[in-house]
Amino acid sequence: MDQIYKSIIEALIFSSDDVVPAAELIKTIKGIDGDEIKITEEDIEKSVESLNSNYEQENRAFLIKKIAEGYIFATREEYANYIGFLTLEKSKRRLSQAALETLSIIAYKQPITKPELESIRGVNCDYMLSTLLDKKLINISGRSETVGRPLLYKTTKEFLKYFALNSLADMPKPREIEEIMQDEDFLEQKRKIMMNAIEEEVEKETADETSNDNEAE
Amino acid sequence: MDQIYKSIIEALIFSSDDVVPAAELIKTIKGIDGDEIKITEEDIEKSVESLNSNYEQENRAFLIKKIAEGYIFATREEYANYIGFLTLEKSKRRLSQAALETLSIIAYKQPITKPELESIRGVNCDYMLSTLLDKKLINISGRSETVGRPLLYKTTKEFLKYFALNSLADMPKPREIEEIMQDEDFLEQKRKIMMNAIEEEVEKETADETSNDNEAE
Amino acid sequence: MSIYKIKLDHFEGPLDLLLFFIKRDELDIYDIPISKITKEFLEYVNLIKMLDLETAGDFILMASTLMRIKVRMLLPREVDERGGEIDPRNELVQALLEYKRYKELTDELSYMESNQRKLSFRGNFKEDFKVAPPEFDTLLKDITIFDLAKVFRIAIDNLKPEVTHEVKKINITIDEQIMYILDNLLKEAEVSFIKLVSDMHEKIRIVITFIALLELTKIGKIGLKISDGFNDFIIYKLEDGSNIQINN
Repeated sequence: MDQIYKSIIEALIFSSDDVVPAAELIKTIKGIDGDEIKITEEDIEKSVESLNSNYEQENRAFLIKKIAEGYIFATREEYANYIGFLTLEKSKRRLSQAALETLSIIAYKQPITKPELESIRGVNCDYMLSTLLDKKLINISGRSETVGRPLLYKTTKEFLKYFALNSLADMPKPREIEEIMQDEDFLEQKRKIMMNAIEEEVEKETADETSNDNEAE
Repeated sequence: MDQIYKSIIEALIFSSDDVVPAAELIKTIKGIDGDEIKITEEDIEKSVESLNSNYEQENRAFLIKKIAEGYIFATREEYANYIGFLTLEKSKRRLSQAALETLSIIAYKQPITKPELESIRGVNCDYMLSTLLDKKLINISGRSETVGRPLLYKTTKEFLKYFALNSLADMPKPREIEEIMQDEDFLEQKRKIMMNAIEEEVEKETADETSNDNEAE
Repeated sequence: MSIYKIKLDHFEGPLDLLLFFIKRDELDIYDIPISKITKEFLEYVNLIKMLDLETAGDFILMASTLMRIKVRMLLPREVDERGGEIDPRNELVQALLEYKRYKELTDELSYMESNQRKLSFRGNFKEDFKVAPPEFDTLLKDITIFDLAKVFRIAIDNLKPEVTHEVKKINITIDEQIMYILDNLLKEAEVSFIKLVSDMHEKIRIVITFIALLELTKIGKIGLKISDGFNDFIIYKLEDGSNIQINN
């Protein structure tokens, strides 16, 4: 087997979305380079072993594992706590985003049923609802009159306290948020224009005071 | 920075299923080894460069790319056809000419409204906008202050990833209109392209009669 | 008609088609022979009936713009604030140049796309579920009411683009509209386009009527002339068109 196939095998295992059986690797190579290419499962195994010993020598942070169904890349154990930290951070972010989104929809649309909430979020909200109920940020305010009479949810006093609000009426209106939510650049530009206008205004005023026949450009 | 961090950086980027920003790598390392660890974004960049030159020397089939202000592992171009065969091109369809045209205008003019976009393209863009939103290549970024307060559109991180760009600043610069005009080959070169396209079109026409699903979405 | 075989759906829109004419005939973009190009444009628009009619609308809009410019070219020039004459073609030229600019960038993007497609990102990630889920108390830490409001707006906004396209089928053919136009011309010798389409509510019906008009003009059954209003024109019957058969 040609040495080039070692790299091709590496690329294929690397990019595959799933564990790759040796037979698939052979099929792919023959599919591109022709059926006459001589390559066996044993060749694949040897290539992987050779790749792994390269990785070992070069101190790479990963290696190719052979499991029942085929080959797969994995990072070495010694990095597990770093990787765990990174994935934990990611899932934390995802969860807190989901909690915030659920709470915001309840706050603005209350009282709201679970089906309504789910149709806005597009995902099942059981977990988030029970967590928010647990933390007493929301509670059940009754049942809707619609089919199935689902429970209605609304925010609590605890919710107001949490966000330091006197009443629900103090919540920003979606329209106001819309205005704030323009692109940063846009805001920056707007600020600049406003500042210029104010400065001009101030300049003009001072000029007006000193001499009254001074033409403003 | 300690040499060990080069391997940790390698492990972290390798284990992540999406682009990892340098800030997250730093946060992770400090999260595990303590805040007193001295490590900067520049250190990360240097480590990645050093890793990439290792891969090059060792003839690895992959390297680390800097995309959308972060890092991600990718295979080298030369293995594209093997990978394509294995993954059956994974429904990796190209964007249509109309989609690319719409995207290029949004990318350069962002944030942009639908009326502005349509006045440049000279055609209705509803369908293109919904397609690009679906593919998450663009997003809604707010509303314009102009009459009717139309929605504003901008490109996403996914857009950067799709074109393997580090940032919008890496996009080719649009030419000045005067420059386009001075272009000697404005007439010549483009006409050739057109004529080729027409020939292709004629060829395709015969093919089209047999199969009719050549347009991407 | 052109010696080149062109399919209209090859063009991304009317500006693209106009740029093609300019390139093909090596025209000076700042001095476009508007009569010639309008004539050609209309010929191509006439081919649109082979295509889906949604595209046709944009081309027809441009056809009317071209006709308007053509009329303005015959009138005394308007003057700008500095006393210079305004070329009626200015706006069109600017639009063409702007469009061309993005057309070039589209080529570059397309090239970047092909390059990117040669990369494959690393696959096969199994998330490590051994890690315990984070404590809820940390989830909403440091969140302000503004964050809450902002997230709500985004959640609602994300709903908007999900437009459901309701397809309403309107059964209407070019032949029907040809009959409709001829019927109108039986009653009166001349009829204005605006009047002809004034009762039509669907865009598509107006588009088909326009195509029918072009068809009738082409076979010499009717003539078109400029109306007093800039955005309208007059349709009149031609005597010698009577021997031409309409395919039904």
